[in-house]
Amino acid sequence: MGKYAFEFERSLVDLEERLEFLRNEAADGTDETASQVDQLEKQIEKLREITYSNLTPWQIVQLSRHPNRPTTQHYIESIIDDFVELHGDRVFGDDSAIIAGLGRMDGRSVAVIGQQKGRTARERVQRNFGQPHPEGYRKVLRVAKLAEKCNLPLITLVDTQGAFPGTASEERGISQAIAVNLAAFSSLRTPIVTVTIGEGGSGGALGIGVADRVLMLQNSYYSVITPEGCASILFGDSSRAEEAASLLKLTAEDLTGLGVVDGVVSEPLGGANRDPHWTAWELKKTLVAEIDALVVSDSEELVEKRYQKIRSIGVFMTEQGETIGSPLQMPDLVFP
Amino acid sequence: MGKYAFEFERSLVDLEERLEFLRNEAADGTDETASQVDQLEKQIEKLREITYSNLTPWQIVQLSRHPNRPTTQHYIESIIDDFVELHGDRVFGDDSAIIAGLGRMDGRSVAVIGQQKGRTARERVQRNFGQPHPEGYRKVLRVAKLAEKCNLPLITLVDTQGAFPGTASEERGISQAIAVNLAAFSSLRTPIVTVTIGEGGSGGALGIGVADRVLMLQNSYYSVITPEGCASILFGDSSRAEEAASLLKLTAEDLTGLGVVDGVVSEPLGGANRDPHWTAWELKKTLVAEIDALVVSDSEELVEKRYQKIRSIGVFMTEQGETIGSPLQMPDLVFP
Amino acid sequence: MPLSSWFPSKKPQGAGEQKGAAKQVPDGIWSKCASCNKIIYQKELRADLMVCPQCGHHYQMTAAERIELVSDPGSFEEYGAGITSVDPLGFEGTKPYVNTLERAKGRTDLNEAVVYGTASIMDSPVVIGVMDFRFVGASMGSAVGEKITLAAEKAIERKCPLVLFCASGGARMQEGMLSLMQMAKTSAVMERLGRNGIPYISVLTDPTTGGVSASFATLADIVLAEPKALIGFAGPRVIEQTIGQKLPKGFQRSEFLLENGMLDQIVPRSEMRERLGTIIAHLAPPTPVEAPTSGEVS
Amino acid sequence: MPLSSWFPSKKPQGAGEQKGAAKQVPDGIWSKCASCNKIIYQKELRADLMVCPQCGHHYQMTAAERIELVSDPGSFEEYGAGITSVDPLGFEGTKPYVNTLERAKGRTDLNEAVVYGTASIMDSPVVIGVMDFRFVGASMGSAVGEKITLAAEKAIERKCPLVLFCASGGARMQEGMLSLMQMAKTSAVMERLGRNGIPYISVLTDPTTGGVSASFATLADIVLAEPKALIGFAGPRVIEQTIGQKLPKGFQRSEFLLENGMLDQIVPRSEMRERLGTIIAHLAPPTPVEAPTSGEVS
Ligand SMILES: [Zn+2]
Ligand SMILES: [Zn+2]
Repeated sequence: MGKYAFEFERSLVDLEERLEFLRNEAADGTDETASQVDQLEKQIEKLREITYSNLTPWQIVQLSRHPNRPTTQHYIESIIDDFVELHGDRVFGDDSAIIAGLGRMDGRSVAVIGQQKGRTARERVQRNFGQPHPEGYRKVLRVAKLAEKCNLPLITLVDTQGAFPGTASEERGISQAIAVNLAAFSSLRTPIVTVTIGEGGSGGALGIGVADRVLMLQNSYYSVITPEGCASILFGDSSRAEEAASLLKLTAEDLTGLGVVDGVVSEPLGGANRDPHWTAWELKKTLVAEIDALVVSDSEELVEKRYQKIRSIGVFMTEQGETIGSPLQMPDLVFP
Repeated sequence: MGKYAFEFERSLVDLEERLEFLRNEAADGTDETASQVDQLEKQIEKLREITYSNLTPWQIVQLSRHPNRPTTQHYIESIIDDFVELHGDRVFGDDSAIIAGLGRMDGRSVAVIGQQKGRTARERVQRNFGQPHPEGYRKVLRVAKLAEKCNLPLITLVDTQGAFPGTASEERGISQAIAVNLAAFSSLRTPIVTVTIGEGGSGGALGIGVADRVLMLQNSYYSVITPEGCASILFGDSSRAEEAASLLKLTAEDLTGLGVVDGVVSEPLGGANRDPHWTAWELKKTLVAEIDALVVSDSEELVEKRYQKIRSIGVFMTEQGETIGSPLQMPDLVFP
Repeated sequence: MPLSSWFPSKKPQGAGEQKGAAKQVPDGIWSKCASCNKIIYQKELRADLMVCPQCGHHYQMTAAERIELVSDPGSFEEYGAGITSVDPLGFEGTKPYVNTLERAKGRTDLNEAVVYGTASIMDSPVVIGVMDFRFVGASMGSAVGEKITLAAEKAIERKCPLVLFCASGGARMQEGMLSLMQMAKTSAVMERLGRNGIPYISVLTDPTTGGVSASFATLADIVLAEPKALIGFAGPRVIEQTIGQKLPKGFQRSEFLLENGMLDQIVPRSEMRERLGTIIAHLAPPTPVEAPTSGEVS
Repeated sequence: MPLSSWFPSKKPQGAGEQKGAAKQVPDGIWSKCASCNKIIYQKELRADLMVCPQCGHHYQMTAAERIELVSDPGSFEEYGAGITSVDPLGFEGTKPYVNTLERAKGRTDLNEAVVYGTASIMDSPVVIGVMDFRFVGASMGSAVGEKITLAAEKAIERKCPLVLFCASGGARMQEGMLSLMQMAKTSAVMERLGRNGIPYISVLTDPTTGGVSASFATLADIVLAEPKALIGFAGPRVIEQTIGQKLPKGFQRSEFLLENGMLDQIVPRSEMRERLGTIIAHLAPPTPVEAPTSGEVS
């Protein structure tokens, strides 16, 4: 199969395919093809730089959904030793859209939780495309409480378009399941680090995402609503998602500016899918450092700091007419 | 309809019906019928005394299941002011086999929980004959936690043959739901008083029955298995329930002797069904006194005492050959 | 401040910006009921607490109307009335967010989609907060999140129960992730409220959806709802698109939630004040419990 | 004490008193497998950890066999071996309870249906308890409740994880309500264990039913099960009588519980030791966590 490519990657991928062809020829040996290869390589490097160094929000959304983008399972396999998956909410079922379990990272015991979209068509269906039902969030809560009990730092990997918007979800109380997690995570007496590795879709993402440190992979997004959903509301036309993506300020960079996100984990040029191994290595380095920094505080202090952090998010005007928080815009654009 | 009567009550009920007939005649006025009434009344009183003062375990089981025996709902209506029923387990459903809510008893706010069998044929079906599903026990837990949070004493009224032994029950984790309640009640930081008002059937009863004070109405029973179930296992014949009832030591008197039950609430001669109002009055007197005695301890002490109470139940032989606990039998019958 | 100043004025009642599934109050002297299609008179409707005299449909109420409905006369004292939204993202879709806010303010005499303060309900002191759907569909942005948080903090400070009347079309999209994070913020403060032993009662009204339903609204100790209110996380149309079929009648309505174990009670508007008063008295007895006295059947 | 002394002796393995749905180990040199009906040899069966080499059916094991299976050689030290049941009710059904106990002791070389002590599993110290179905169907009476409680208390005292292999036909009827109350007692001590931060892992084996399944067995932080074990509260026959129809195949089996969210994992016997070792190492790291070092992908 040809490489999967988005519109904006088309010419780059064409060149890369050409390069591969030439390389096969070069193996046969003429000097001419070898020099062509050389030239093409330089050309590709330049184009890659241009293509990926100033991605638009919509291009980032596209990359975050790349079918070959590494999943929660990939990161667990890459950076967690002796992972033991835990199943079930002890109430109703086991939600395969969420993976949760225990393992060791760099010698330290940790709990890991993440939405899993699936890597093959078959797995995607089995995982419900990473869109959890209430039992998923209740499994999360159970494992988070276990982490708290045993003083294990908790890592959550966010990758979902959102909680599943279906009848069963509503029947079994998806609102309540998410709300309970938001409350419980806010007071969990163990360090929590969350990383949006792909899509951070609304409440379904946040339901595992309240943390001491909120990180994002470089080409992930985090948004209150999908660009398509936003476009549908604003313009009555979900195909205008590209415009909506810009309005929503959903990139790691914008969200760092808004104080919602604490740090960004680098991806290889072109996205995590171009080098899943390297990305896992970057992620691990970051997680180890963040957790090392968090485990030193005592749990009271940790919870108090986390609370203050959450408490302070938001931008509004006080009764005294003072603007609290840091808007992305210049003061003269602030209402009124 | 004629009065509902068990075999052993037959002659008494016959006389009572005769008395009623005579009374109607006496209203017409002859001295003779008046004196007959007088005589019959005395006779009845004597027979009632004889019939009910030495009930066998099986007769008590029968009385505890009397179709007109007052239910949880009756006691709530009689002794709780401004009762507000609370619904739902916040996970799956609302179990109508269990009533739970808040109210005032003798001026004090309390939480009340009980199995409700139903008073009419229709209600019995709607209440699943007081046999809860897992969602019932999860509702109980939720209300118990609310009582703890708000420092409300918790009263539980036990009246069930057991948790419902059906497929849905097992699918949704009836074992787990009961176990969680046993654990949670053992450490609940508010006073708990439980009263078996009718049938105390096995784990389904105990799932709301861990308490600081364990009481029984005089003609209720509490057993690890129904007499029928026991007979079926022992004799392969559930109709030999009468024998089994004697073996199981399931009466309030026997259980007080074994240290399982702390006190017995009197019923009118012939059973609570003969005077539900009077029985409610007795129950209320007892509950108020018990709760008054419990609310004075601080919650740490309360929980520690409750734990030690539960911890100490059981009769066994230590490694040193010492028998711990108080068997009903004489030492020479104790094994080995 | 006098309650009358809260009253909804004669301005036309707009549908807010979000088009929720919620049925709006009919306009004019008389109108067809949006639920049963029968003719109802505005005057009669208002006399019946905005409940259709024909079919019992509970129309939305303004924050001021609800406060008057449930709190003891003259007991309400507002806090944080001046807190208002700004435009942190510079959001311009079909129209700038600043215009949306301006219009909502003009229409409602409110500065935000929630009003809170101290009051008493049947003589028990409470902190009460009420969301008003007319203000940008009672969507939750930073200012709403802050006011809900302040209300909870006030309840902790005063050691009295918190009562919140919820209504919301969901998150306030125009504030992007800041809006989503208000779910975390309001849930975190409710966790604190709980750990402080403060009773919290929420009342879900038509409609309570999205981020509000998946945060503070469903975290109450006791969750009440008005009859037939739409309550859910995902909107019905989104669900229909996902499952590719029409939803059954009554789906995501109060009665459906009660059956699924998510609500404690459905309370008609006419009984709301008394029910709240009773519950609050049970959870937070107004006077310390007296020395034990022996009881008699009442 | 030497482990060999635990070993099941040459006495015939009785079915215990309760006739559970559990399939008993076939007798003799060879026999038909109770599950797949194929011929299996005792020697081969024992070599395969009492798992049918043909169909993978997990036969019941004795307490000694399980202890040998999962704990490090020579590490097991038993406690409370002498604790035993008495006859508190003077129970005489078809035969006196005292006789039932005497026979169970004779058959098993055990004094009760559970054995517990300290051990290590893959070098991590644990308290381990194992129920033995041969002893009156591993029903829970006062002595079993006491020994489970003592095991949990030992884990609290030693600050090391508790591992319980559960099996049970339910409550020990012959002790009446004292037996039922062991559910409360064992659940209460597990609550204490949890509040002390001690990890608790239970392994449900065929069959784990009744009072044991509705108390300590399902209260573990991590609940494992052997494949196809019967696990449930009510017995299948009771349920069939109640619903008036046959239960579907696989009902109340491990796989059914996993699907319904009640289990963390189903672990084949051959992997049990290693899986337990891994989990224990994660939950209670054997050595204090070292000063942070920077990480590399392994
Ligand atoms: Zn109408
Ligand atoms: Zn086989």
